[in-house]
Amino acid sequence: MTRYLYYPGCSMDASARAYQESLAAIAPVLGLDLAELDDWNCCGATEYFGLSRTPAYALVGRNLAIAADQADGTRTLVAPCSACFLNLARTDHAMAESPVLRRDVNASLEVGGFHYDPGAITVRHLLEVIMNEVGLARVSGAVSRPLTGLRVAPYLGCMVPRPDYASLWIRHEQPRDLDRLLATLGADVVDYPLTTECCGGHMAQISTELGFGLIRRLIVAAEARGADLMVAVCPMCQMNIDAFQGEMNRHFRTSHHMPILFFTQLMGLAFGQEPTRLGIGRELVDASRALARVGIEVPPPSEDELKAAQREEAHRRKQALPMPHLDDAPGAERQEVRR
Amino acid sequence: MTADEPAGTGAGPRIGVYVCHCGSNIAGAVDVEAVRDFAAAELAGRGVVVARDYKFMCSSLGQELIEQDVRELGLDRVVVAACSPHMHEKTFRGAVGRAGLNAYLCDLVSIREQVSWVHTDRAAATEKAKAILSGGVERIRHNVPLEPVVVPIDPATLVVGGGIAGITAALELANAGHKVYLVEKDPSIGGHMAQFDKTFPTLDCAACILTPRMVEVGSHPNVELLTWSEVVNVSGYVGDFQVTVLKKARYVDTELCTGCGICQEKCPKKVVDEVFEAGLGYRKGVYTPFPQAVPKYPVIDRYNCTYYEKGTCKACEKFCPTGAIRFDQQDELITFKVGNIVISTGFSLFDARRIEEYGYGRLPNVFSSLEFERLSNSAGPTGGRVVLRDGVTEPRSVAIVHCVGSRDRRYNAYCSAICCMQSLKFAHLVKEHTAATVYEFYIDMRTPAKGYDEFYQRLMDEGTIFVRGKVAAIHEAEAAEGAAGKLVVQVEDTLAGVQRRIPVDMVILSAGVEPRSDARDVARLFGISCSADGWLIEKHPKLDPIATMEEGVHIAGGVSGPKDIPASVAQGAAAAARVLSHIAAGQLELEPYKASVAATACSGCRLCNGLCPFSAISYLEDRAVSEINPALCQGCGVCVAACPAGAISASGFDTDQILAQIEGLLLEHVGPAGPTAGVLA
Amino acid sequence: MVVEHSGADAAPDSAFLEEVMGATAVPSRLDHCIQCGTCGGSCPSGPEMDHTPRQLFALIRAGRRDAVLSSNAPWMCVSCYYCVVRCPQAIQITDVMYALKTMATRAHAAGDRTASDFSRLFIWNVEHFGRSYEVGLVGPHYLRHHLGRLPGVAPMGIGLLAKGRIPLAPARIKGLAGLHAILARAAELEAAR
Amino acid sequence: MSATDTGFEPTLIGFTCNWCSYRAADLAGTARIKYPPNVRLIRLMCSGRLDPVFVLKALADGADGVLITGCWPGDCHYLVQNRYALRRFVLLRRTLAALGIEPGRVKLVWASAAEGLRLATEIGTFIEEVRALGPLAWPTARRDRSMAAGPPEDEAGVGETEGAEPGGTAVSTPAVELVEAVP
Repeated sequence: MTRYLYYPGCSMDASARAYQESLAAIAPVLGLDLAELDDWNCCGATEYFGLSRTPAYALVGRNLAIAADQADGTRTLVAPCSACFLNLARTDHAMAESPVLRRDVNASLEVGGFHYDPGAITVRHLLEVIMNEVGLARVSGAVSRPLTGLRVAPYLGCMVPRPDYASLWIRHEQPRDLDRLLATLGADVVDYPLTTECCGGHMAQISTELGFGLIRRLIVAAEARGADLMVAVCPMCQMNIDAFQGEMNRHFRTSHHMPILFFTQLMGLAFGQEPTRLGIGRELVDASRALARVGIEVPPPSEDELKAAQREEAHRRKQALPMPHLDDAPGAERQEVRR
Repeated sequence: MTADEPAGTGAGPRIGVYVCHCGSNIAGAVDVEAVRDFAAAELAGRGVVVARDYKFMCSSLGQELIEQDVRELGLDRVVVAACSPHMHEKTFRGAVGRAGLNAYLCDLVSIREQVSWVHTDRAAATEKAKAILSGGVERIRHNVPLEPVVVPIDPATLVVGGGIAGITAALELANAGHKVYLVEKDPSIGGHMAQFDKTFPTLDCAACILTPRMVEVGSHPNVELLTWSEVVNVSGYVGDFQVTVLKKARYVDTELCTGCGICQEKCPKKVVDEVFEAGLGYRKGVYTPFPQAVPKYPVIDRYNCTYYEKGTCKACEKFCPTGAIRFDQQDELITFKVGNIVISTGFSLFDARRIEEYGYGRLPNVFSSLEFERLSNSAGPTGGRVVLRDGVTEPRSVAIVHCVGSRDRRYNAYCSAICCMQSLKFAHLVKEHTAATVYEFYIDMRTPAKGYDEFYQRLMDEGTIFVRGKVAAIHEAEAAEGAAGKLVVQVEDTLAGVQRRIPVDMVILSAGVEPRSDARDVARLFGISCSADGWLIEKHPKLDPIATMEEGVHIAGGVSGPKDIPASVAQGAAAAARVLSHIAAGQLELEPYKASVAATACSGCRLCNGLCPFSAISYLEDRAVSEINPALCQGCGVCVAACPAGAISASGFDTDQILAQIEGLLLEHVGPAGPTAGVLA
Repeated sequence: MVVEHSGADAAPDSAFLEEVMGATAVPSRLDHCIQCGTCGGSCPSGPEMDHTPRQLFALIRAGRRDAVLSSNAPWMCVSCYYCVVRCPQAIQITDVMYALKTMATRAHAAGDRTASDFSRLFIWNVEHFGRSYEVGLVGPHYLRHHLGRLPGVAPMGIGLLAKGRIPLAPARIKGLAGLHAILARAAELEAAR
Repeated sequence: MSATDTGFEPTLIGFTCNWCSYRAADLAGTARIKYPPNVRLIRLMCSGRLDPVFVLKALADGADGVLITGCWPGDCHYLVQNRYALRRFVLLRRTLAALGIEPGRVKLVWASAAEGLRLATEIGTFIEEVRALGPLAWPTARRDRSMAAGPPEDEAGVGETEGAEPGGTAVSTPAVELVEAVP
């Protein structure tokens, strides 16, 4: 087992639970000992950097400082989420490049009892660690149920191969690493030239036309190439294509059905692990039909679960959860109601 | 180590110091008068008897000033503080020479390139100029008279590379009556120009203007044409280079071969021609790259020959009417002597595969510029039909992308100079061969030569659509985009300020030019430098673009940077003119910087013997000392620094000169001592 | 085209350009823009932007502060970094976009507020819990900006809940007080820059 | 004058090769690339000409650092002679360390004739590196030569460096002070 520092990021406990579950299932097989950082905080996603420079870097800097404190012999911090990976790497890079930023971030961290020297931690994305550290030979050795016949569209998204501060990726437009990994699992990898096109990020929440347009483009291209499902390496990509697919269909009056799973889920399946243990079934666009093609049975969701969910929703409403009101949000005083 | 006793007469040296204003180039950042006064007052004790400043020291009046002082004040040393010695050292050494003083008793110290042009703080710059001058004064106290080395010039010349630049240089020299060895590594001369159909802006047929020159050089009695050959070693120096050329086996007896072409017809082996046809066409295992090849003799590509692969075939031998096939032919090493060298090894095209978003190599109907040259060439693989990769379909819309690999910090930051015009030519050729709509995507249209902008205007008349914007990406049309089977050019039309996705059938990537991948090896072979990019470096970018820092080695054409055909031809001719001036003079004076061993001090340890890459040092067994052959010594000084006995000295750069200069630079001997020298403005 | 009186440039000097260049953490090289349009051509949001990034950069050089800060372009940036890896001048365009968002927020200049409100909500979450909380984010955002989409998005929410993809309560980090202090200090330092 | 005061301006001697780095310095000039004036260059025909004595001499005579420059490995005008510069440089650093002098006071930089900007940048970097090291207090027999330079201005606080020769002085000569007085 090789020990790595692990920064899960907020989605892993929520919308990307399947990613977390499948990663937990395959990590021992791959010899990955993922030590989750204690008391990590949100990386700010694509939002915080637009609010204010120094606070945004300090927010991420706290995580890097925690990682350095908890390093214990290792210096590689693995992030499964592309946005988290990018923000962590970007902060390390910017602190190294800018002495002023380094000074200000550390002056801020000091208030919380932290300090970070850029370069102390190497930030890497989970996929890249599996490709370059674990290696395809080991992955191949663990495959007991090759996904032969499953046509998959490898969707890498933008933030892993770009902007690539640490020059880990030779190709920024058409990398084939995910393709090679999926081929190692026995899957039939379709040529998917949109592999690093953008899923829109938060755009589905901002501009419907644009956000849904980007999602549709990715789905249509995967369909056109005969993919049974798409494969993601990022919670946000998966969320956009999976959770928003229904709304996108309604918006454009289409009826696409393109499941998208995390690459870790497919790895688990190829390793012969149980679908439920891998979070399969948590996707909104049902992947069971696609998986049935390769003889993988996914237990259908029970009615009880749905009812339980509705009960939980009602329960959640009743609980006095701190639902933020916009007027409470910073800078809200000037807002007027708009539609 | 210090020289309290000045060299020269017992009376001490009489040094003249001359500080140049260089207009405002020096005086703008350095207080020239203060430097002059410093020399007069503080260096008088070091032998400075006169210090002057002058607006332009290099002018004839400035030089006369020095000459007059040498004569009238009896100066025996002169230090000029002005520009770089690489600029004007010869000028001032000439001046003192005219006044009867040995030229090497004059040094030039740089207070322009090393001071006024690089520093902004006037006070600090002035102090540094003083220190540099002090270093020069201390150093020159140790200078001794030297005589330049005179070398005779062998009238033969080596021209490396048989493109248009090399052909031009070879013809100029040969027509002047001198022997030329023209070495080309491909089976035929002609270079890139031979691959083109038309040349901009006149649209001359490239073959029509090139072929006569190829034939002329190939049959010229003064030219020894060595194709399918490479220079593998060069030694010696200007006037007397020894050259070794590897003449690769052609497997064809050129005495017997008539160039009839039957062997090529009968050869069963067909391979993709990656060189001449840019990968777009085929050639045989035995081949001449193109019908007008010079020489006409084919070569057998032994790595793509059935006989060499399987031991049987020999179809060529069977059918050759003159029995010229020689499977047992061996590579040959040829050596000869030349006095001068012209390097015209050309350039490569940027490999567009490196720009992934343009899809070259992934998307079939994306073509490189060289591919398109072959596609549109009537002698090319399609006979001049401009068609898609399927070999059949004529495109109805074509996009031509500028600046592919040029003006891009990811690849080459420079402008490749030829691509705008090349792209315009392509647009014209597409229109000439097809009925397609043609788009040109450019950042800036650069047409700065005779007839070039007129050509741009002509293309507008022809209906080419110009879109100002660097293409962001090229991809296959997605079903949703409603242009199935087409390529989509994604671009911001910067003049309209909108993002456009333009569907086309064909994309031509106007690739920039790059140094050849072996440029560094070529530079090393000939002892010249190349830039970080890989372009060979000229002696002076403006005033001496065809000479190099190695005397006798010249460069012409695309090897020193992007150039179009007219510029390459001009450089080939210019290089020839320079060589001719050497040949006409018959001899050349070289700097006398050589190492020599003082036999009395040499301990015979032989440590120096292995240090010399020019084999100039030999050990004399009988006298148990080492000796340096001045004819072979290149003056690097490694042996001088290595000699544990200090027995080796280096004329011009001797140890006492350097040590004294260090002391001077650190202002060791500065101070008022003795009478102040005359200050004369 | 907006025709202006001669010599009526809002900021004839390069003050605004320098301000924008000073607002990124690492040098953006914005002054090296050659207006080639690679960014505008690459941008997935290009069609939705008031100005393409390239136009925005030209406006910055022209000192058109108001036009730049009220443009929706920075808010449409999806951080895909296509422009950054393709820019022939190696300009850090995404960083510039983040900086412009910051400047627009400070100047209260953003036009359409959908994106900036989403950002503020997100940040509110992070500052209250130390982690982001998708429900706390999406709910109010839709109420405010996409009321029409609520019927469409509701099944998604139920679905996510049914699939166990929405936690009941936002996670809260232990060192929240420390984080607040860090962010407060950072905000002070930012203001002092 | 104690050079440990703020505003210490190091004095550097730089050795250049006639073919590459000297021309790089020329190019920096032609291109008007600015760098600080603390370095004074000496032209050699080849970096291989560099006698380690030159470096020791420069340090002993008041230089705070020595920059050695030459053609890139493989680009030597004399084929391979710059490799001797590299060897001597490595040896020099060891020797200096043994003498109690920071090896960082000697730096080797390769610069081709086209790399004016690189050379200027490296010079600037080296100046800052030496500035951080502070003035060099080399135990020297400078006094022997002080006759030529006039009497040492001030001997206070000198000769305390370990291993200093009796009476050895590390203070700046007035001439060096002249340079240091430059803002």
